Amino acid sequence: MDLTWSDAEDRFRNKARDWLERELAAWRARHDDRILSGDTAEGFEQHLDWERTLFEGGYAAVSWPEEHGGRGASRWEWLIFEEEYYRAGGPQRVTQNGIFLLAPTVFEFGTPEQQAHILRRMAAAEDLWCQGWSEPNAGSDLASLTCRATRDEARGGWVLNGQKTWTTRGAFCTHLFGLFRTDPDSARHKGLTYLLVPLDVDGVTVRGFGRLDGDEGFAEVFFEDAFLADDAIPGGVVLGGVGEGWSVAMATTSSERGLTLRAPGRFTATADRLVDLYRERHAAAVGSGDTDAVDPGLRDRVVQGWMKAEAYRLQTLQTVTDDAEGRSAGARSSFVKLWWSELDVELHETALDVLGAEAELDGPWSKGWQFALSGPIYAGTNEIQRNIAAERVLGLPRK
Amino acid sequence: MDLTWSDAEDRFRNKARDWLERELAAWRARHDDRILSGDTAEGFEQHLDWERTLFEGGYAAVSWPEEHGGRGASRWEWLIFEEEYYRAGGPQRVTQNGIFLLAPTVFEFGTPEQQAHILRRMAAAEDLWCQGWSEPNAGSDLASLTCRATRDEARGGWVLNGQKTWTTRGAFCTHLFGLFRTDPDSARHKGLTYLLVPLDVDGVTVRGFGRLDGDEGFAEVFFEDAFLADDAIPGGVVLGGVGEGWSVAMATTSSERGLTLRAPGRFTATADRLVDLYRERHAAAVGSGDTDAVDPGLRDRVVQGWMKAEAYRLQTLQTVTDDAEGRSAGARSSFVKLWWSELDVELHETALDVLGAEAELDGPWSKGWQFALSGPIYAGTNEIQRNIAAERVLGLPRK
Amino acid sequence: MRFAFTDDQLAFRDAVRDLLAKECPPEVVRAAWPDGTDAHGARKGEGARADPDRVARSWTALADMGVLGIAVSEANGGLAMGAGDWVLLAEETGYVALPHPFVETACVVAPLLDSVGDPDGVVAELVAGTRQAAVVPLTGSLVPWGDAVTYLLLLDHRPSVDGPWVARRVSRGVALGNEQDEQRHLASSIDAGRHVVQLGAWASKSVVGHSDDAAMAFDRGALAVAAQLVGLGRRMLDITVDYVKERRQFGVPIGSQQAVKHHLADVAKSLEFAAPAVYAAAWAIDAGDDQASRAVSTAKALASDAARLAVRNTLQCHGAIGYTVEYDLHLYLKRAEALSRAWGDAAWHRRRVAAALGI
Amino acid sequence: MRFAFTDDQLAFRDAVRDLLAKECPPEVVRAAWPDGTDAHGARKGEGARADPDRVARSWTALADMGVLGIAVSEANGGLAMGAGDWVLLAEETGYVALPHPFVETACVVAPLLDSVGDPDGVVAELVAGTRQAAVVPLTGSLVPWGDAVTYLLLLDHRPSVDGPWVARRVSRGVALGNEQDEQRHLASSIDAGRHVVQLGAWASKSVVGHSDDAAMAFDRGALAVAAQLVGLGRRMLDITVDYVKERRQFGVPIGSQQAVKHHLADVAKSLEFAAPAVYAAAWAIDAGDDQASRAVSTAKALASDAARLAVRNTLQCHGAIGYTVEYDLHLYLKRAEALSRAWGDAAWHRRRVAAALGI
Repeated sequence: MDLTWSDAEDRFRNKARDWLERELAAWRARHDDRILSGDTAEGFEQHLDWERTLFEGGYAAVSWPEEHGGRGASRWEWLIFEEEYYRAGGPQRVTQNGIFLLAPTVFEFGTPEQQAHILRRMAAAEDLWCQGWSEPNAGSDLASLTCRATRDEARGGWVLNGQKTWTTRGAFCTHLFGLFRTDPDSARHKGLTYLLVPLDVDGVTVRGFGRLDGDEGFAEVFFEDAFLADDAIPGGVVLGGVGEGWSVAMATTSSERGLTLRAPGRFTATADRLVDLYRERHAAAVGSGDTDAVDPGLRDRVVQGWMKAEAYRLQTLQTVTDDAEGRSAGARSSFVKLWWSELDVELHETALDVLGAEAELDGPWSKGWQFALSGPIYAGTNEIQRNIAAERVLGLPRK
Repeated sequence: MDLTWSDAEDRFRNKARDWLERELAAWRARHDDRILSGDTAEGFEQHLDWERTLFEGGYAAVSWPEEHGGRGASRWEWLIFEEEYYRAGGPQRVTQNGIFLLAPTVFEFGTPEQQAHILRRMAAAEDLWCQGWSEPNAGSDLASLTCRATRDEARGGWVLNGQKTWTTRGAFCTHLFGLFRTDPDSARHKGLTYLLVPLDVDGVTVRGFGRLDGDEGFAEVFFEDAFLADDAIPGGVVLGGVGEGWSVAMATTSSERGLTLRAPGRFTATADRLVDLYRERHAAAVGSGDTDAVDPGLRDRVVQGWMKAEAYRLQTLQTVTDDAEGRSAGARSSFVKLWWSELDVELHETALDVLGAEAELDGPWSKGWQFALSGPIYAGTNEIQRNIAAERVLGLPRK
Repeated sequence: MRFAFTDDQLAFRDAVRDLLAKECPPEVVRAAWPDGTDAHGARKGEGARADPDRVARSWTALADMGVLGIAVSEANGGLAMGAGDWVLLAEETGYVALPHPFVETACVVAPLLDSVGDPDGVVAELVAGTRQAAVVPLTGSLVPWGDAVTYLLLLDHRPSVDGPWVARRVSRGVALGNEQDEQRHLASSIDAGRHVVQLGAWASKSVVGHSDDAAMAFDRGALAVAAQLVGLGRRMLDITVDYVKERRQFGVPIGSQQAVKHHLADVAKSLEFAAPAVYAAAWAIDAGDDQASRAVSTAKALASDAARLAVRNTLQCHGAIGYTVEYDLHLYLKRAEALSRAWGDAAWHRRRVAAALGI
Repeated sequence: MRFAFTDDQLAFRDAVRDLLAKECPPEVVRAAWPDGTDAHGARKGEGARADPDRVARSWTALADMGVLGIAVSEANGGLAMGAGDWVLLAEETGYVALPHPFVETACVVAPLLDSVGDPDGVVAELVAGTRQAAVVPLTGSLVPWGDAVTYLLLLDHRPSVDGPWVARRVSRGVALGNEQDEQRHLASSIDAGRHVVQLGAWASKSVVGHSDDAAMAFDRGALAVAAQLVGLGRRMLDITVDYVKERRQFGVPIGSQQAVKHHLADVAKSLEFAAPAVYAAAWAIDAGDDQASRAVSTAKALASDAARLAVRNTLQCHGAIGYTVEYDLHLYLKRAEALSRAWGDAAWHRRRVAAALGI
């Protein structure tokens, strides 16, 4: 057991830290220190600017091979980069759904031609990918999808019909990946195909709509006889095989639940900020003689949140070690999404309680709280996650 | 709205208070100030002595008519008596399962002859009733009972076979009430009959076993061709009609969940003691300069427990008002068992945390904590209770 | 002993409920959300002002019914009723997330001024609905509906939780008149429908009434907000129960899933036990009970926690649909979250109960 | 960076696991419960001493394997291993609820005395299993296995949570020799299998080692108890998973009910994240990390809370059967509840983390 970083890793960290500090300041300055939410039209452009900066610095997807736009960083370096990224206050990654959800699937199932075309453009924020999973009647129950893709051999492609929804940042993206029913007679998880869809083809309409915090973070995507040519993506628009969509997609949702979506650095940074917030508010309260301003019980909750973030960091180090040494993480990954999503709510709720009556004002904590509330819902509700953990890890009977 | 007590009610309270103070002291003195648990053989006898004292004082079942051994007290006076009883530190009622569970059913379904025989002897602690609901394979799922009662017209009675278990204080009681399958072809909740069974008939074997706290609070009751004569109880051994057991029993379990089993006075007294405990320990910690001795966050939990007990008291006052004025309590009763059982655990856990490392020593709090842990289990697990509340109150679909 | 409302009280509640159902459906709450974007560039309000007058009408309708003068003496044109009467109305205004300062105007300021002789001569206007009041309690800085109110009160206790209370009227700046509209810049709040203005400096310190009056005003306000939180919790529960009965996943209504049932049973349970604490506090105020403040704090703490549990569990039971501004749930959810910390959060009120219990 | 145990460490753990499975099944834990009744008249132990020697043998078997000297230098007959080695063994002793002072003897007192030159000449006996040690931390009064221990240490910090630590040896009274057996009256504890004796007066204050030694001894003890709590939590979970797969109600295994699944998933989750905190603290101690105490407190707080959640949820999932002394669950449940507050409860350790974080 050795929980210290190597000199090389320390150098990687220091380099990333310096780069982030410098480039984040430059980016903010370029936008007059007025950075909007990446889920608004204007803010999205600002964030694209940042994504291009990341790409130019080689930090858009640190763990990818250089040929695809990464820097071939180890899993350890990736963890370090995530720590530094959130410690530095790096903004949300508007390319996230492509880089963290689609890309692992492309690495696993894509042809070399698909990989060559898709990944680098994704890292460079040239193609912007959104996720087309949910439909109005298929949320948690993903197998009940009804969006259809009908084969048109004459034209060499697929005709798409139906509707996707809850598509994060769909209003601002250029491409969609998702599941379509290619066998009209199939039911549940059979006969589905994983398709890659440029959103500028005729017959596709995208309508953004407001998330809980007012950001236009969601979109509905309507397909009305939209023609998806086989060569709309070099290498083809089908990822994996026709009719193989379910197993291909499951690989993606497993990325979504697992470590790659929400690295510990995000939460340890939030926890550290919560500790700082409490320290400042407590000092101010003591200074002003207003003993009511910060509840004495809050310190315990602040520490609790900090410890849980630390536990997540440590549990991830175990997972990455096991992974690096070829052992299966096994049960471990089943609990990860439950842990970080509940932790995120806990950290933000505690912060709002530290802030008191003024917590309702917009700011990083109230914004973050609203976002955190979505954690137990997206990427498979926590109720579903608990079922899965109980059945797959503990072996409890399905029903 | 008027949350004050009348002069008559105040007089009732004062009288009960004086009586309890005097008689409890006398009872303890009679037993050399060494009162054991009522769920042990020796302690049960001590508690029977107390029950007889209660009966002589007219306090064994205050709300019953005088003819049956009560004092015809109003529901309000009953609440007052319960408050005073627990405030005075009155011991657990070893006659409780008869008085609070069987008696309401006897009042509703019993013939006048059954009522005349059963109730007064119950109040006087001459007959001691235990509950025969659960069987080894029928706990939460009460409708799957298999204990059989076969009609023997020749002898004029029933032949009992099977096993009951989790029978509280069964090892010390004289009679059992419970459900038996009288129609061998029936399934689930059909063909069950509510029988009243003296435990001294041949073919009945009772084996006590230890509860979580070591008390012999449970028993298994084995029936091997036990013959229950129709006249074993004057007025008959069947309560309600043959084959009507399920609906008769549901009336009892509803008493068990509702107010009659656990009056608020029990919990407001515990909450007041918790406040006292915190005050003493905090003062001692401050006095000794040992600021570590009592966690500052505990005060918040102590108050939380106190407020929840107060809320239970108030909610009960609403229920009793509605009842007195002929309105249905409706949804209200569905949440009562959830509330008090969770509150009881919360109050005792908080007390153990106030006590710290020494909390493991036997004493009223650790004893009470162990007992409190059974609350979310007995009288229908809280999981079942939540299902019921969601389905019956909120109208959610059964499944 | 009788813990129930009178038939008259319930009839009045029903009348107000009917009125609010008609005058303040979700689209009216929605219309109260301002247009434009917040500091993050998000559009909170949707400008759904198909009939902007309806926002105003929901207030004048209450005034016409006499509700705004419910706690004012008959001499000043009010109904001279007590907390036992208005607590149910406050709950109803919570249920509909009324976009007006009902608590502040009808439950706090009007009765306070009425009881101290109407020193500013504004009670009639408050009762008539032509003037709205705001209150900033506990050294806060947020003035709800600060773009519209024309009477502002600060309520505080000095030097700490058990010090005497003082009510101070702000006579310049935000308060009394709207000639300085440019200063009334709306703060950006998660509950934008409450039109919160952040108070900077204020000009006058004139004290209204005695310490007891101020303490009573605070208790009335905290109680009324507690009642609103119970109403908000019930609304969120109702919306969610309807949804989970209809929404199907895996071939069954999601409301048949045990986890959903338990989430919502817990919400219903918390509200079931918070409500009597709220009603009992109303009685304690009317009866002049010497533990009235403790009862109010018990009510506010339980109601705040129940409402926050409702926020969490009802959103969770909806899944993604609840997480959008197009769906109505958020209107009630954000109001509940904000009010749970207004007028003292649950922990503050538990501290006050602790002090009353001598610990 | 490598956060995993070595193959050797895991092999040693497996060997000890196998040994304990054989030497310390539930009937041995049960046999350690004393006969007789408690102050309430309850019979805690069932006198199930079919083979009372087995209780003693579970200890000598560990001694024979060298486990009791795991943290003692080779010069004193030990294995000279670190916390990274014994933390897994402590977890195993928790899993089986070993009725002996493993933490105190092997993880705290033997290494402490070994490191300060064995002033009392008892290390060899501790390693051989012929002498058992107890520790009373944090101004407590309970001496676990107080009827058998022959070396007693008090561990405390003065004057408060961030004051220097001191280890004091008790040389008269309960400690050193058992000639005063009549004073060793067992206190009545919910976990009677731990044979707790309540320490009254004690005779000597001789200090063992320096403040740093005492601080290290406390951290070792708190860490080892945290590991035991993880083991206990896993045992309760295993027992319960087996039960809910088999037990049928309403025609289905109760483990197919969503509420049962969620209760147990929460327990498994809490243990999954407490365990790495425990292992990391072991590394921090071995590495001399300057935040080792913070890591230990993080581990003990998370493990205490995880174990208490396991107590509540596993009992609930059993229903009545779990609520009896005839069923094994209570043996682990009571140990977990007691140890969750021993060596500082979760709140105490969170206070220590708060201090380390500067809040």
